[in-house]
Amino acid sequence: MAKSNKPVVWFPFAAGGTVIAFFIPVIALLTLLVAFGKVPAGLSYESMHSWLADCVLAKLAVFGILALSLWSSAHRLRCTCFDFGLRIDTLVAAVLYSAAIVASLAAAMFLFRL
Amino acid sequence: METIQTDVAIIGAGGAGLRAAIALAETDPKLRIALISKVYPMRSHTCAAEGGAAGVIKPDDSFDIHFDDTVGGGDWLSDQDCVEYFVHEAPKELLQLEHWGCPWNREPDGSVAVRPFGGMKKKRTWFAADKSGFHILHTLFQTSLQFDSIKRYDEYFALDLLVDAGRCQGLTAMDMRSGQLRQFHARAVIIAGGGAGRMFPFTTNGAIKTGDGMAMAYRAGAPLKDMEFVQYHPTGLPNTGSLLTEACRGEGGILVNKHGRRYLQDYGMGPETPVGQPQLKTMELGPRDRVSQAYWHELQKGNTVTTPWGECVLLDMRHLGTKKINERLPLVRELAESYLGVDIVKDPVPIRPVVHYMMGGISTNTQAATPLPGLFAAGECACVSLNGANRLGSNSLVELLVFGRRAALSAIEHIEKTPAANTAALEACADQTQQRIRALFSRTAGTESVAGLRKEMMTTMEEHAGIYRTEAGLQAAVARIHELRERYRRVVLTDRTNVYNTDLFQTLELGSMLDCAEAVTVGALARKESRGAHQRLDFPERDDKNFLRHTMVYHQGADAPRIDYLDVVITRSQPGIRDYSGGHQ
Amino acid sequence: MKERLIRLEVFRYNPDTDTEGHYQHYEVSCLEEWVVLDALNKVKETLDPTLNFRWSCHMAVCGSCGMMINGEPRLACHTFLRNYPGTIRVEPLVHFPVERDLVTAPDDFMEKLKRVKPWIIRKDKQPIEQGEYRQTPKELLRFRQYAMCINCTLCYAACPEYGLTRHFIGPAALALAHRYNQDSRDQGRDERQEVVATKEGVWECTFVGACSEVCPVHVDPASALQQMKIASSFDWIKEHLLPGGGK
Amino acid sequence: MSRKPLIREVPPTTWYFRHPRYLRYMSREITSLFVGAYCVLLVCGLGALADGKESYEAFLLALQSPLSIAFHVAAFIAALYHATTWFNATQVAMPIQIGENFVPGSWISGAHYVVWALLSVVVILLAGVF
Ligand SMILES: Cc1cc2nc3c(=O)[nH]c(=O)nc-3n(C[C@H](O)[C@H](O)[C@H](O)COP(=O)(O)OP(=O)(O)OC[C@H]3O[C@@H](n4cnc5c(N)ncnc54)[C@H](O)[C@@H]3O)c2cc1C
Ligand code: SF4
Ligand code: F3S
Ligand code: FES
Repeated sequence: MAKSNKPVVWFPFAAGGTVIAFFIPVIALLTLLVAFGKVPAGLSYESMHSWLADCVLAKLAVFGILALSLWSSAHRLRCTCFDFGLRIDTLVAAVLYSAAIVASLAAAMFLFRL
Repeated sequence: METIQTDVAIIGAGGAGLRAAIALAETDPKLRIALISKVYPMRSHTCAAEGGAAGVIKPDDSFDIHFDDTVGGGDWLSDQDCVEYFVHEAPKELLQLEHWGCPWNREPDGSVAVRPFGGMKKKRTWFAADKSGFHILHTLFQTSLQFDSIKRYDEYFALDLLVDAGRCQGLTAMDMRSGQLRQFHARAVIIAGGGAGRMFPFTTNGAIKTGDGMAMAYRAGAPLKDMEFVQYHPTGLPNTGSLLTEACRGEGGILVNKHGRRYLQDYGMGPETPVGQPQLKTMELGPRDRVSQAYWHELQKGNTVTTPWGECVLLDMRHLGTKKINERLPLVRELAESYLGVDIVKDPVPIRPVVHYMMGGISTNTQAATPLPGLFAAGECACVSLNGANRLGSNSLVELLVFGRRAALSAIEHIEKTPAANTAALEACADQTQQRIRALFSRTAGTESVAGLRKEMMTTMEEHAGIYRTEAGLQAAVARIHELRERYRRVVLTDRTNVYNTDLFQTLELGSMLDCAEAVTVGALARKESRGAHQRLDFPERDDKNFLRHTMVYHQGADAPRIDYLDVVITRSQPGIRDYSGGHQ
Repeated sequence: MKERLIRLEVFRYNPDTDTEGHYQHYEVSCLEEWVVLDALNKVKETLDPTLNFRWSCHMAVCGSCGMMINGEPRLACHTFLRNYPGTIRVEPLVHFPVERDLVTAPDDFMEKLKRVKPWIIRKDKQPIEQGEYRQTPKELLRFRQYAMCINCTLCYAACPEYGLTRHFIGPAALALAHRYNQDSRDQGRDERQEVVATKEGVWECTFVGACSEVCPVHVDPASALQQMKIASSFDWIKEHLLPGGGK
Repeated sequence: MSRKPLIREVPPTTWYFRHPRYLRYMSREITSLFVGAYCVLLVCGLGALADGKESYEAFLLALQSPLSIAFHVAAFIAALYHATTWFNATQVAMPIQIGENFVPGSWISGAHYVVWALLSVVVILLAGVF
């Protein structure tokens, strides 16, 4: 049997899992504050804009976090679908991975426009 | 009945059987090998061996010392040509195992580490933590998987040997999962069926050690040798019989009675050595027979500790410290903790001697050949006369390897000069098995139960054929076993179905054990001396004039067996005093 | 030593007479310090000789006596009655065909074990006469844990992915592949990758971790499998993304 | 008669009800749904930011709906659960041997938790919460 190409999807999944673990909780905490109406200073339009527009590194970081997290979630969701008994893995994979790629591309585009 | 044609059939896939199979496959890749076992190979009882395997490897050691330790340990009942061959082959076999991946413990420089063991004058026991047998078995099993010529018949219960023209040419076996009988036609048969400790109620032996291999050979006409020598291991758990390896003492554990006295010094194994500094071949590192016998004397003197599980002495390892215990004796700690609720780091463990090993078995010579042409035997089921009257700890695992391989080579030699088989005769022979099994299935009138007979056998053996024996006791035992064998013929199966019928297998196993028990008791009755593991209260001395020879027991159907003797081979060590005083005689 | 009446609810199936399994109840008096296996043996000896199960060592080392005890894959000889106050439900290991009563057929595992080549593979074999391959205690510790596997197949009964996708090589066999890969004496990792890194190998594992939770001897197959995934991923990168396939 | 092994099929859609540990596993896996959706939301926010001040502020305001609050709570819990399971797992996937012995797993996870806490504090400070 041929070796699997799973690493292509698994490696970014593993990297994404780490990124999610380190960053998403605190980010979610910030937006949770927003949801409760307490917008932190750093999340105002001005500071967000100036921060992201001027610094390529920041753009890259945001893109990295989003793309990897999206991929990681998509991959895990794919496995979860299988675990729930959905036996159309190829289709599920195609849909979810495409969604992750589309969302990542959108993020890249938005960042580029800033 | 389906017939399976093969070149060599091996009964038993424990250490000895697997080693033989690999040797066959390596020596002649064209050979067809049938490896038949009533359990999956890795379930064989070799997996339970803890302590280690002896082989001369370190510069301060020598073949001669290993020879002397073994011959003296065996109370001069070992065949010395056999011991000679064994000590030379031992390190080669252990190295071979190392090359196959066995995870031996190591010295910091990467060489293998050795530990002290009872009755050995030098440190020469190779070990893999306290799971040595386990690792040996799995290494052998996994290594054997690469040979396609080894065809395994897992969960096949071997029943009878096929003998025609005075040669062993195969066997019958039952596929346990379908209940169907098969006949194997083979040009040579190797029995590696393991020991028979289950004859006794307290034993370190697993449920599968019922002496089937011994009984099979015995029924087919091969004699059983030195069966009266049954080794008690001094340190078993009093409730389950689980073994606490000799390495407990090798690492420095001490034995004390209820007064806290290290009583071994009172039985010729003193003077006392400092606690935590074990000295080879004395005190706690005396041989198993002596240490077990000392327990019996303590029991008579009322020096034992009364526990919920009976009378015990204490094995104290507290002074070894947590680190050493976890590193070297993790299994021991786990066993004592879970089955007895004693943490060896904090408390001494109550222990008692338990039946451990059969020195006797199917009589073989140094080539691993039995007197029945075409039949070879190796491992605990065989008596190649390496262990004499008392096996030294850690010689057995090596024996499996050395004589497993030897049996394979002898089988190949035998095959080269055997004529073609008479198939019709073999089939007729196999029919007898079929009839035997049919008769068992169709018997309805009868009152005997397997569990009941088994219990009576165990009690008899424990009472009369234990650590110390007497004329009257043994006579009673012989008569009782004879009676049980007769009643066995009236056993009725409760379960008459085909698939995995353990009621049937336990019945067959009981038959094997009764055959072995017969050989043990008649041999013990006839041996009017005390030697090694065979101790007679009425004949307390060793008697080299009359008994420096092997007991040979021959099966005579329903009648009492015939006893014969065979001289011990002595090359260079004349019988002497077994000295375990650490040089303080 | 207290005695207690133990209620057992045991799965029965006899292919000669049954088309399905059913549960049978037994009550036996047992000592508090006994294990479930002792209770079963007592049932077999005193109540019902037709009850079938495997066992041998009674010390958790032969791997024969795996069964589901109150829904959990366990060794019967290492499951203490003292921890089970109520009725004890015993059934054969799940994910394996049932031959009879508590006896399952481990053929699939045996076949998979062989496929991962669990033996030392060397390109240059050193003759025995030259002595042992040197291996430091540190190198030994790199694989010893994975060499502890008693092949009890509890982890196969625990792993849902094996239950759902039967072609999965599964935890114990893969952990053994890892054991040899990690052994300083071995040179056969490439060969094993042909099985380990395929769709049937480590990539079927979704890291449920149940295998390690039930393993009676703490082999931690989950750890082995994750390590192999990482290593296989680096292999893939080397082969596909580096010039010359990383050779 | 001979062998007729009984095959007991695993129910493919409900197997995880068989054992609490499977439910724990499924809940770990299901966090991906919330985390994934949350990331998509972040991308939308980024889009709003790119569109200009008005749409960004509209976005922030929209976040304050009850539905959004509920979703945020769920996403936050999911992310937290994911983080703990992940950190506890790294020691399993990447054991570290120093000298002869392996570093205790709790040290490895512990180190992750420390880094995590530091990173979170930095992000919170950067965001100007205080
Ligand atoms: C607890 C314990 C600890 C020990 N520790 C040590 C130690 O530290 N050092 C040492 O040197 N020795 C030790 N020994 C002794 C040594 O382990 C055994 O003597 C040895 O393992 C026996 O190996 P074997 O291959 O002969 O038999 P086993 O490993 O018992 O194998 C017997 C084989 O025969 C098969 N078989 C039996 N009957 C049938 C049948 N009817 N049909 C088909 N197949 C059958 C079985 O399935 C099995 O495969 C120990 C023994 C015990 C019990
Ligand atoms: S890994 Fe553990 S649970 Fe699995 S077979 Fe091996 S010992 Fe049993
Ligand atoms: S339970 Fe199964 S999915 Fe992986 S971690 Fe263990 S093999
Ligand atoms: S009987 Fe050997 S593992 Fe339970």
